[in-house]
Amino acid sequence: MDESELQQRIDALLAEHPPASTDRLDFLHARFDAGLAWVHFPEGLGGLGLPRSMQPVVDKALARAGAPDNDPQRIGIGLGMAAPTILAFGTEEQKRRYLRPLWCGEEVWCQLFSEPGAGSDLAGLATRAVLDGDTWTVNGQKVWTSSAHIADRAIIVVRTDPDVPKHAGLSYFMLDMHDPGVEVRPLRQITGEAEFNEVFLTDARIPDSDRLGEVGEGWKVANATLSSERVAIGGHAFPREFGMVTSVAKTWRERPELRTPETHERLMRGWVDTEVARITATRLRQKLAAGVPGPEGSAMKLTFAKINQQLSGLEVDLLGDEGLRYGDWTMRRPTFVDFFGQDAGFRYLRAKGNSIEGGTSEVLRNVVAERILGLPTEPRVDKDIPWKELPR
Amino acid sequence: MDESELQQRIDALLAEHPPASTDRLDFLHARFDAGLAWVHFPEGLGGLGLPRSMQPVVDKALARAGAPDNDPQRIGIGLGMAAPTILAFGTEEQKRRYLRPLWCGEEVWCQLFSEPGAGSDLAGLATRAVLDGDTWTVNGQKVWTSSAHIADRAIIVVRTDPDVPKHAGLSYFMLDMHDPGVEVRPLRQITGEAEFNEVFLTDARIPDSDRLGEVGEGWKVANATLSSERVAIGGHAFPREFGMVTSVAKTWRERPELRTPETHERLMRGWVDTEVARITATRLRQKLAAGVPGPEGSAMKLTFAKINQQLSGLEVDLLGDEGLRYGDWTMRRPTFVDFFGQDAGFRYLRAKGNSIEGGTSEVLRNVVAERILGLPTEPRVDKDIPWKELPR
Amino acid sequence: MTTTPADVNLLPDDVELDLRGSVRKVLEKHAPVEKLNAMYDDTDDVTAPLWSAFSDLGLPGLLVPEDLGGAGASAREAAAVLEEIGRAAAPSPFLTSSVVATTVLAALGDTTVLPALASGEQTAALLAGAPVGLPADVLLVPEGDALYAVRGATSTTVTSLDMTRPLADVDLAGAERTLLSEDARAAIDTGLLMGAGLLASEQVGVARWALETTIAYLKERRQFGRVVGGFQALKHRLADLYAEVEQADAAARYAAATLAASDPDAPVAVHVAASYCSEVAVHATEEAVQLHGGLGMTWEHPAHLHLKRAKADALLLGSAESHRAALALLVDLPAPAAG
Amino acid sequence: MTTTPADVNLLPDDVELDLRGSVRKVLEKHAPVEKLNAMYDDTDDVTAPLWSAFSDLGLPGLLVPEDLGGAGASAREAAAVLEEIGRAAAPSPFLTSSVVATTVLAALGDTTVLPALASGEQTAALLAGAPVGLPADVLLVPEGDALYAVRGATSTTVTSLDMTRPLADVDLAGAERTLLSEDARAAIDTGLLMGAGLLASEQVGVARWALETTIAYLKERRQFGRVVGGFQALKHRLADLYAEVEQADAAARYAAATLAASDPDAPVAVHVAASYCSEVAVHATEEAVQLHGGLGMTWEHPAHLHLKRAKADALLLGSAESHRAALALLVDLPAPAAG
Repeated sequence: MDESELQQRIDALLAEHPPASTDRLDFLHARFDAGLAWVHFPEGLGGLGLPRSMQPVVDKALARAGAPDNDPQRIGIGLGMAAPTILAFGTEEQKRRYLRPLWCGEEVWCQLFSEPGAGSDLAGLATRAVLDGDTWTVNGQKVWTSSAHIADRAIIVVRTDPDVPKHAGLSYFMLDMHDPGVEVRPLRQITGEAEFNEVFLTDARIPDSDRLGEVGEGWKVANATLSSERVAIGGHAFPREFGMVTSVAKTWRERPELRTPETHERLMRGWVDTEVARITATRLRQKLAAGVPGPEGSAMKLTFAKINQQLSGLEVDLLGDEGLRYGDWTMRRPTFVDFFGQDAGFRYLRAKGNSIEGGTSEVLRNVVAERILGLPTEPRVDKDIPWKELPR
Repeated sequence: MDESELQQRIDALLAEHPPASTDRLDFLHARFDAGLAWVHFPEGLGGLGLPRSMQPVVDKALARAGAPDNDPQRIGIGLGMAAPTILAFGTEEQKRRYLRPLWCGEEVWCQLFSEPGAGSDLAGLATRAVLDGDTWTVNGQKVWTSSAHIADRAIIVVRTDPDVPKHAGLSYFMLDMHDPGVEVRPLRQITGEAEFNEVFLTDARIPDSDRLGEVGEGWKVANATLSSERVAIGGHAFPREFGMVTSVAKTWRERPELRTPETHERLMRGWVDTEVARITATRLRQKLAAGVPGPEGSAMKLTFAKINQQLSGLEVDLLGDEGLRYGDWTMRRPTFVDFFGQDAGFRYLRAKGNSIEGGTSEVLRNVVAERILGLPTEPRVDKDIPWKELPR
Repeated sequence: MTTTPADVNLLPDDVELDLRGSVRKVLEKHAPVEKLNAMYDDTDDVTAPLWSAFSDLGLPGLLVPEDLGGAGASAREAAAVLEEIGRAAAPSPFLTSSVVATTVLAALGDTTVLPALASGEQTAALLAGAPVGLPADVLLVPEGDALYAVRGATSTTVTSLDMTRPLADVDLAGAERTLLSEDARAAIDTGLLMGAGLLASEQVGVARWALETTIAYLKERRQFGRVVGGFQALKHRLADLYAEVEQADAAARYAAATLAASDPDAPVAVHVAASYCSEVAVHATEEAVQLHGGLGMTWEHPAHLHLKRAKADALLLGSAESHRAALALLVDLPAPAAG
Repeated sequence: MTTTPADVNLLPDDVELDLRGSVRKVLEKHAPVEKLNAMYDDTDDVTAPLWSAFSDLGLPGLLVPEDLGGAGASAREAAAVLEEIGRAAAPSPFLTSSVVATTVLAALGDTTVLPALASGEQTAALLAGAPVGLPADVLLVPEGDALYAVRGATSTTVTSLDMTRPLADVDLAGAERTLLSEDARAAIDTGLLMGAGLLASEQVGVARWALETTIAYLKERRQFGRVVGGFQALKHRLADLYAEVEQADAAARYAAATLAASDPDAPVAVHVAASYCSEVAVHATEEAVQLHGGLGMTWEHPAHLHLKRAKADALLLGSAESHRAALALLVDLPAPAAG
């Protein structure tokens, strides 16, 4: 299918379901059924088996026509992590059951991987699932779960066999967040907000039919989920002066009285670092488009964390006395982070998480050193020992 | 013995051997025999068994009287490393034989520890010594030996037993540098100079009577030598604006046209770092004097290397076009480093060695982390394996 | 001044060690970290009882002359108190009232306000820059070269980055004012110098807490079957941080010692300590948050309290940059002329 | 200019890859590192044969228009050559003559000097700042807004920090001079911008050599029974350095691409690349020396050649600071007014 055929399909959708007079959800259903949800997905599952690069054609045309979108920010985890995993590991029945309500936003997803004792070392997780008949009973605690309080379903990794080495005893499921064994508690963080949650699982039940991949294959499936997440990083097209530099630059331009020599140096270094990151991301997109896989993606996450922290620290310092003020410490439960809706202090504190969430900078440096530079892996003492015998 | 009795002894030495009319070496011999060489050494070995802190009384009084000194810079390795080791591990005979000519500068010493394959991992050294009757035959290569080309004797660590784990198979000797099996070659370095040497040992011979410590105890003795060396670091009294900052500050004051905002920041940071190091060294001296051993010594070496590199890099940048000029690349063989007799480029290049020589900054960070902070040691794979079976 | 100053004693004496021990005990009792989070939700169960316990120890009067009811102690003792306050990230008017305001008043030979400060009955704050450390019973308000004591001003609490050091905007309209001095410039400068020099000790306390807490955590925490503190990349960062904290400690002690002795080197010592310790405290607490992983980002762990304290301290009595700029003039290393 | 510029292609095409391959082969043959040390003892067996081989490849004429005997190629190809020169730390008048001087002359529409430069028979150097890259047959000497071609000047070799880029002081007295243009200011600026933008590619070559050589060494070297490259503290430093070098590479390519296209974003791109790549090259070579341990401090290992090249490059066509200052004006982030 070429671009003009795709355009015909879009025109047909708009003609049959004029956005102005169609119910939002009806339109989304129709869009999904027309294969225009995510064109790189298979036919019948919201796509047309086209290259991912053709998606913007659809998105732009529909936006121009005033069509509703599926509020992608709200369902980001479903779109970015659950959907690709279901597509790759789900049965036909699972795909038909879950992908449509996921994309249309009727079911919000969250992700239950991390635990208090298993952060960087995800494979060390301790949440146990035991099979009884065709239902698993799950007990344990998960943490760092964004959207858990608004989620209908979760992707979750649990330990199904403690008698084998840690990577081998994991399985991967889809959990009903409305199960009575699921309790969600806000986890307040350094900014005062509770962007994340703790999730306590007490005899939560999952039918075996909601398993993704084989029993014991959870590690493989979880890694597929995490790579889908990382693909997104660095592939964006950024404008010049994007991210944290925007608000510092604005303050600098509007408030000459705050300017000092050292803050100028820090600003210019941050501006250059930001621009260099923009260029590097551009090259990464060009490489991906040319089919040359670029290894810079993991390194870019390191860079973004560093830039965000450097510039948000500068912004507070530049403001001086005003930097001592903070917007509001009231506990809120946002569903996504708005760096720029708040003040410099918020950005400073929130940016500290950029080098922790989604893989700490320490773990990412190991990844770069080992997978890209080919340096030896860390000495491992836990690879061949049954999980239950490991010291904790 | 109190300070006035010590003063009497000094007066007596000066009266019996008036510096103006006494041969230099005769005076040094007399000073040694009077116990005024190093007062904290035992009587009969150049000392009086006094606290080390009383030495300055002697040094100042003799300097005031115009007495010759023993050119301590030229014989620094003998004074700082060989002498304390001989005192701690030598037999009575060895002490009587070696300490007097060492202190008087009649025998210059060098140190043969490092090898091309054993830098940070000194205990992995490969130079072999085999006992035949009462004489050891030594074969191997040593490197980074300062003063080797002017030295009469060396302290040396060699492998006497390759069949035991690496730390257990070493022994420690005093080597005659005039032995025909000893060849010294200059090792030219990044500055163009050859401050150090390579020393090739081909069937060099050492009588067993020149062994320090037991056979197999070389690691212990070598560590004692290295600690004597490190005691010196940080215990000094430094003036304000000492070390690398002096020449940059001079240039800054004399050449206003070179000043820029970023070089000013770097200068001020370097000035502050230098002053903070001065204060830290002062506190360390006060702790030592109060008998409270301070753990800051190893950390100070890290700091000095960082300061020297930061400021010497700044100096070149500050000079701009002039920083592109270099004094002289001619190969020379100095016996000690004169940072300030040369230009900014020399200081920049030579300072790179400050984080390598005498323990790399990487090894020192391990030392601080493990011995001071009590963090776990590195996983070791070579501790219990016979040396000859280790991969190299 | 680039000539080498004479040595001053940088080691604590027994009096200081005793004092430090008492202060730490009081802080552990009245300002446990569990109670500090509530200050971010406008519930302060700590400041008043802690101040009362401080007053029982005589801390508010440390720098007040003995004949005015104080202890006539020196900057060295005050520095020990501040280091402990920093370690606990505790809320206290000690710095603003018992150090800065007290030093200004003592330099002016005041006898009207100081007695009430010495006992801890009242607190004072110098109004230099806004917002100020509050609540305070007496505001010291400069006007040209003169200084007034103002009582009964209206103050509005500020939601601040570091809620453990309450700040407020003040409105002086209608408040009662009394002239303290026509020529208070030197006294104010002395107070601010004392404040910046001793704030360095608070910063050392913050930094040392961060370093020690992080090391302790990394000795316990296991990942990948290993104690996390055994991973070399972390060991090296902690070794560097240790060196920084030890040096910051020496610099802060030197500043306190020269202030205590009215040593002519005090201004240099203060600007050195203030610029160095301020950056070390921020670095140390940032490392603490990072190396605690997700835990350090939560409200449950006290790292956030110390990070906010460190960042706020760095803005409080002159930025590190401004201290380097002041130092540059003192040591004849002038900034470049405008290009 | 803070609006986002249009994308330009940052990936090498086949022509560039071929060119890079040929240049690398020539450099390996004529400028092996073993021969470079001798330049520090005033024995240069490299520059002339290398230049002759470069001339055979047509490199001196890359940026000369085709009708004057050049290749009429663009900054992209010249950047590829410079990256290889940097990797080899090779001595060559390519930057001074074939990039800077050639760009100035081409901008002036010169037809008198360029043909001899295109063939590599002669070299030229712009006399902006002293000392300059020499020997050169023709000096381009600015005087006010005018520019002269000077032949037969006396030059005195300078003992320089980086002997692989020979420098000299020149004495113009008695030399023959020809007016090239009364108004050469813009042409000179274009040449210097081209020079700084493409020097960034040389710096990337230096940095990449340092990174790759260090990684290779650390994969071989064993200490404490382990491959040294497996120690985590070093892995993390190398990972950070890798990120820097990749980003420097992207920045230098963007500068070359905008220069090649006479894109209005070129000045921003050049100042970004020049400031970033210059610091990355110094950092990478400093890390190379450190992580080779003692070996990196010796004359036997080529790390010293690259360190000196990186440090000298950082001083050559404007410091990183001066490029940031120029950038600040272009992107409306002015320096503070004098205090």
